[in-house]
Amino acid sequence: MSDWYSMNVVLIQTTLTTLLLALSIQVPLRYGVFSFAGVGAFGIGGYTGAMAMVHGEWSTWPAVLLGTLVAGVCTFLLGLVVQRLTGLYMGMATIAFTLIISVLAVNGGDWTGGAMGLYGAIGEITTMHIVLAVLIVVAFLAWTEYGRRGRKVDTVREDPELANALGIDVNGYRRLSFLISGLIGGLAGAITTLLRSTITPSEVNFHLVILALTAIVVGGARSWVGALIGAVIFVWLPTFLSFVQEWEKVAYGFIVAVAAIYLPNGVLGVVKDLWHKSRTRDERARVAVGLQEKS
Amino acid sequence: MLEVTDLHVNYGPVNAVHGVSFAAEAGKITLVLGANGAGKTTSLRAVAGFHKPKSGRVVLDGQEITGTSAHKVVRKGMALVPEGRKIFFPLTVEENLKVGAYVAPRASVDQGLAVVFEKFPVLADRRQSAAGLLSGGEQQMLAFGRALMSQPRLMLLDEPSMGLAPTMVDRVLGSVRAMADEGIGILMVEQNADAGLEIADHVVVVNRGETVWTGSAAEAGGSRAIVHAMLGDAALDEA
Amino acid sequence: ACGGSADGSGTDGDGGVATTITIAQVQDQTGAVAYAGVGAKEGAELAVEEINEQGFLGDGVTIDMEVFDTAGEIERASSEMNKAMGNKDVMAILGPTQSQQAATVAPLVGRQKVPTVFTQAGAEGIVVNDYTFRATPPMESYYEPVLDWLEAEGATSVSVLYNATFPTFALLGKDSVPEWAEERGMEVVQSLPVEMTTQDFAGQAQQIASKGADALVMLLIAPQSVTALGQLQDAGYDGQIVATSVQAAGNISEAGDDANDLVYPVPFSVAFTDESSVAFTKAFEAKFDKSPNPYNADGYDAMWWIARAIKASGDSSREGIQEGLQKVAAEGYEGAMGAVTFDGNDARVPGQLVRWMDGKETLVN
Amino acid sequence: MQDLLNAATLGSIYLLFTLGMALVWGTIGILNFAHGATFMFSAFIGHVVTKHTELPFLAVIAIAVAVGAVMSTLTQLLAFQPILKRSKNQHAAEMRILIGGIGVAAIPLAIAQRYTRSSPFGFRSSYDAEVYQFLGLRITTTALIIIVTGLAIGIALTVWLRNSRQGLALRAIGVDAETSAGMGVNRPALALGTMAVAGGLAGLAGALLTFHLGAIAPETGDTLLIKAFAIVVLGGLGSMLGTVLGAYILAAAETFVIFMNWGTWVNAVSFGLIFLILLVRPQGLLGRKEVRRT
Amino acid sequence: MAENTVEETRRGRPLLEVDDVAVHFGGVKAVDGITLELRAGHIYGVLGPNGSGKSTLLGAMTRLTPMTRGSFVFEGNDYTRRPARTVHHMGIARTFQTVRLLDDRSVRDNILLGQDTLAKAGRKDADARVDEVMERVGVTAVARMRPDELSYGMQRRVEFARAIIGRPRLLLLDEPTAGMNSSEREEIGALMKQLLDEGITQFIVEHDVQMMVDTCDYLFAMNFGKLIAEGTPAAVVKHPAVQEAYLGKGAGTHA
Ligand SMILES: Nc1ncnc2c1ncn2[C@@H]1O[C@H](COP(=O)(O)OP(=O)(O)OP(=O)(O)O)[C@@H](O)[C@H]1O
Ligand SMILES: Nc1ncnc2c1ncn2[C@@H]1O[C@H](COP(=O)(O)OP(=O)(O)OP(=O)(O)O)[C@@H](O)[C@H]1O
Ligand SMILES: CC(C)C[C@H](N)C(=O)O
Ligand SMILES: [Mg+2]
Ligand SMILES: [Mg+2]
Repeated sequence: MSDWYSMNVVLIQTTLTTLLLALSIQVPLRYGVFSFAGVGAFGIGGYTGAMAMVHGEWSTWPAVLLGTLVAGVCTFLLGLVVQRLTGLYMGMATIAFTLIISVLAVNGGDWTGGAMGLYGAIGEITTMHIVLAVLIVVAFLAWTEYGRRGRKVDTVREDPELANALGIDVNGYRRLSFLISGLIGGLAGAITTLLRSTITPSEVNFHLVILALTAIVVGGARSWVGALIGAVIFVWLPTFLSFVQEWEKVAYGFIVAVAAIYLPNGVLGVVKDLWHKSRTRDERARVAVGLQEKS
Repeated sequence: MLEVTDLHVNYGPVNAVHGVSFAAEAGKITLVLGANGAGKTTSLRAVAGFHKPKSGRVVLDGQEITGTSAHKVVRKGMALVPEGRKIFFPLTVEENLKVGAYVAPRASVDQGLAVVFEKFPVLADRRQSAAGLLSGGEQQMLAFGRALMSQPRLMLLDEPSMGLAPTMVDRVLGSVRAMADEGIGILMVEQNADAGLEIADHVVVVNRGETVWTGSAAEAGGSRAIVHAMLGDAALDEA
Repeated sequence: ACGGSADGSGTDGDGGVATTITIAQVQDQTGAVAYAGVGAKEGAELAVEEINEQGFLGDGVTIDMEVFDTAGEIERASSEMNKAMGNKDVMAILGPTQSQQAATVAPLVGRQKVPTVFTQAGAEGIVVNDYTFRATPPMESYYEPVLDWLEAEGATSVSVLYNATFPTFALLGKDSVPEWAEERGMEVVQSLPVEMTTQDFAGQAQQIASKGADALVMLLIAPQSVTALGQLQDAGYDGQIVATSVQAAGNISEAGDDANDLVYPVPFSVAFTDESSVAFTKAFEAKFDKSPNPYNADGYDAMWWIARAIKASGDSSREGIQEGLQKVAAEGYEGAMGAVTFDGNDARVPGQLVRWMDGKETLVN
Repeated sequence: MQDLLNAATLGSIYLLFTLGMALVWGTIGILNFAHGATFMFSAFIGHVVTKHTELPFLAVIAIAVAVGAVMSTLTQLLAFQPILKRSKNQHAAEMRILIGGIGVAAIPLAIAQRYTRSSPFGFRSSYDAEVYQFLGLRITTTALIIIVTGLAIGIALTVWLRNSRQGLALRAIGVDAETSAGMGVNRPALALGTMAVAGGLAGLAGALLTFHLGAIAPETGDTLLIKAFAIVVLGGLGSMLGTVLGAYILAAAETFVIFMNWGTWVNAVSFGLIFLILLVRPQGLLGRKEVRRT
Repeated sequence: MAENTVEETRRGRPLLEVDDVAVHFGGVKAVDGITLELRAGHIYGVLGPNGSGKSTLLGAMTRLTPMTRGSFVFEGNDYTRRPARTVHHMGIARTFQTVRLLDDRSVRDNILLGQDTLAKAGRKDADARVDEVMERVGVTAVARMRPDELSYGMQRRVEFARAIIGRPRLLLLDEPTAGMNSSEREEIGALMKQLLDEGITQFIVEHDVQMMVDTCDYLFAMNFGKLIAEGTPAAVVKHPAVQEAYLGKGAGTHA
């Protein structure tokens, strides 16, 4: 067991950081905001944390905190600027934001380490620490998913106008989603960076957007549980696919496509559908024979 | 011209429709009545090719079309005014109508437009505006007009008067009658039973997914089955 | 063989050579620069075959190579490295070829004390502790002769076109090359940085042609070079173009005639005449039925370095190999790349200039 | 002047690549992330074939167009159509189509990467681009062909979508596939046809670009994909003319950056420009505002 | 329908004052200077041909549709410049002309939505309340189903339930009975009267004249964005302009 753990510790840590990254993309999507700024926040958090350690000689946790906050603030400000945009127009603007962060990193000279990135930011982060951070984030998100808050968020996403009519502060929620996404993305970036001691501009890239998005859609887009499922699947998939060797990428593509086709709401959706069906079996049966009681 | 026998339609495990039969004739109006959830829409959609029936037969002009997909059914001369209008929101009023004429001969499009615009002058005023901006009733007119554009031989109407002002109800139902008189077959679901009965020839009553009564419009007036169907099950329980 | 005890497991660090020594190769087998990792794998396979067949480490002692694919991703590099290090049977590692991957795993290697020999990965921040070694000289260490040659050819002005998002090239193009040029009294008339994603070089080609410098230092990745060469031709540039070892390995062959006369320094080429290089080339051609490229040489030399290390310390444990690698480095060796010397744990070769002509490399001079 | 010409060439390259993507996305609402892979793989097959026999220019183009069309058709049949069949509406399918495309794209990419080991590949063809000079400007035949075909196809598509019955039907499908089927539109066939055309365009772009650049890499498709995405959004989803405009604007911005020799700021400048334009015009240059009312 | 209904209407305290409200979309003057007053404790009805601006007026009243001019005062508070979401908090709830339900939430959850922004009461209370409301509109049997599994008429009932669960002081209904048959309409009409007894003032847009006459105390008639008549139901229905613009020959059938 401990052998297994030590061999796979990086995968376990990566699962957790990928979960954070996925959540930073999932949160705005749950609020109906097509923002991929979480990946930009990942870069900001990572670079800020690394710079604090390398240039400022900060210790690990203050650096992580700084990275998280700076990313949160930047993303929040971005949110204010792009508020007016909708759908994939918003998506494009936030992808632009992310790519610009990467360009800034390349051109940041000694501050950011240029093309090579910053290295040597070895933080004192253990798996336990990450688990703790993830627990806090997840607990908070879970709290927003259930009951009254969950219904409000769903309404903001599905029908903003209706939400307004029901007295829900749609714009406020949207701004909030940027802030949360920025904080979580920044946290993910800072932890990832200080964990492996390096960050490079090439990471802050469209591919991260795709990774996060794939994880969410395959896992389930509506809940943190889906993001967790997705993170587990995509971090561990290569290990399980190692038997196909160089065809791993082909198998990966195949699996993603099949998941997109057969899991309309991700893995989590399958579970939820089964749950819904079994719970409403009686009602369906009654509807089926037309026994619609009226008062 | 249309003959539907013992239709069964499922949504997953739910038998929404189990034993609906009705017919439509050229030049005649068949009115389908029933309470909310009785299965009227489901039946119509199954006939139009949107759902594959579990069993039963749909025969059009002596040719079986059970389970034929919607776009082919339209080519056989059937047009549907769907429940809830189903307007193409971002397209303009005129474009909506032109989509309606997709299967009609090219030459007839302009004439079709003229007919619709004459019936509904509001639509003519707004022909270049996005259809999604129209008022509810205006959209209903557009949905009706769009179905006319395909020059159908058989029209399926799912609550064509929904959201229409009384004058417009008269106009729409009036033109339905006029179309029937020109020889077009009409199958119509209508909650406004009074108005519907005024123009209908035959009546079919659906309750709990089954046809429970069939007869002429004249007979329908005092029928108990109709009362049940319209009042829903509470009335049945009392009876 | 030195140490005689062959106890089969050999995990303990108290000396002795195991009968089976597992070496992990943790490099890109797929992804955008897979050619480096796949090349190194072939080279290393040849080396393993030779070592085992010769009984270089003693009778019945064999090296076993296990391949881990890092798939061009930093994340993957660190998790695959960790997997390799977590396997107690793995005694040494051939580390990632891409600088960013290598820099990420370098501290891990130091912490877990697994000797790791990198190939390629030419940037800074890679050979950073006692357990990190590099068998490929960084490009910067053998690039300077290009400028000497240009000077000798009478060039007085140079243009620089470089991929500024690629660490090795960024370093060379931004600082080193201009500095060296200046030292030799050459004028750098223009310096054009591009990005990894730049695909069309028409604009740059035109600018270069209009300045008409005597020479162009072109530091681009493989597909970019093909395009740039063609478009420079179209733009009418007729100065001497010098490039990098990335153009080796046939990566430039798609450019056809446009690539003729291209000159670049390499740590290895089939054109090399050193005895050890020729031997490698022959053996490689015999095994794989194709000509070796510098990446093959990398893997070959790295694996041999490890074998020599085991022999030198007489200890096939991780500690033993680490010590042995340092011992061997202190003396240098004759490898596929010719005479290899070391700066600490970092390999150095003089490198030689080759000229590409009709699909073949020939030595310049 | 020369820079304008370069911008026009680059813009036309972007345009050729983007048109296919814009066509399916703007009409039937399929954002096909496998478009880049289709593009690349068409050129790749051209490469493999010409490795064995040297072929004339048009033959290579024909092969690439055919491969692109077939791949795109298969993608639609095996991935997108099943996804659409299993979703309540277009909106619900959007994300899954995107992810499905990403999955599909991984397959040809992996195959090409493995075959070429990610080295660049080109064509062996009897075609040899010539360089024309006039008024001190230099242009190759390939660039000329790219500019002409790019513009011609862009305009043809614009006109066709605006005026043809099928064009209108396509837009209707994108809004509400089910209802348009109720109007007699054979949705699967029309969608398949559109995807085939888009794939053919990707193949054409792949072949022309490979001729133009001498060689491309398996990853080239990915790079172009992001740019194409940006172009469509910039121009306004659903507007072909917007796409044309977007392609040339992006190319002009990039050429300007090169002109100023800010090589490493290309992405910052071009995406920064897109960002600013969107702030001013939230629905893209020629896009229509979303129609929705109470 | 006696004259004293009007008198009574005048005596109540003003709940909502609408002053010279106009909503123009480019050239389309959807609402063009409407002034009216709603007093607590009544059911008001609005008639008008298609496209006469009824829904747009509701949109403006709930601040969802930006207006060109005019003002709204609810219980003495001018909310003309306040954001839409505050309208619900003030105690104004509405339904929409088209069904707007969340498809992947249960019927029960959809109804609870209307409660969420008001509820200061505990969860238990909300549960009891939602059960009661579902019972009253007749959707108890399908409480855990999802809206897209329901027939159109049932969906409309869910909408209705969502609007009333928060016990608004003013309820705006846009064609609440579209898609229902006459007996089902009667049920809804009866429900409206019950709600009135519970203190919910209502403002209803409907095309079913019979039902409006039966249910409402006071009617407004609109055409081309303007009020063309108001008063007791009987009076408004007989008004020549209304006969002309709205009822047509079908007046006999429907009223
Ligand atoms: N997508 C669906 N999934 C499951 N059940 C459904 C679905 N659509 C309809 N039903 C059920 O099928 C039955 C018939 O519905 P249908 O829409 O045909 O009724 P209707 O007679 O048209 O009613 P209305 O007058 O309200 O429009 C209802 O009980 C409904 O709940
Ligand atoms: N956003 C908009 N842009 C342009 N025109 C609009 C807009 N909203 C409404 N209109 C127009 O304003 C007029 C009034 O529309 P409204 O929906 O208020 O009518 P209505 O009285 O509710 O009609 P109905 O009884 O048919 O529902 C209509 O002609 C409609 O087309
Ligand atoms: C694979 C090689 C091209 C790697 C390159 N030399 C680097 O430093 O990253
Ligand atoms: Mg129905
Ligand atoms: Mg209305």
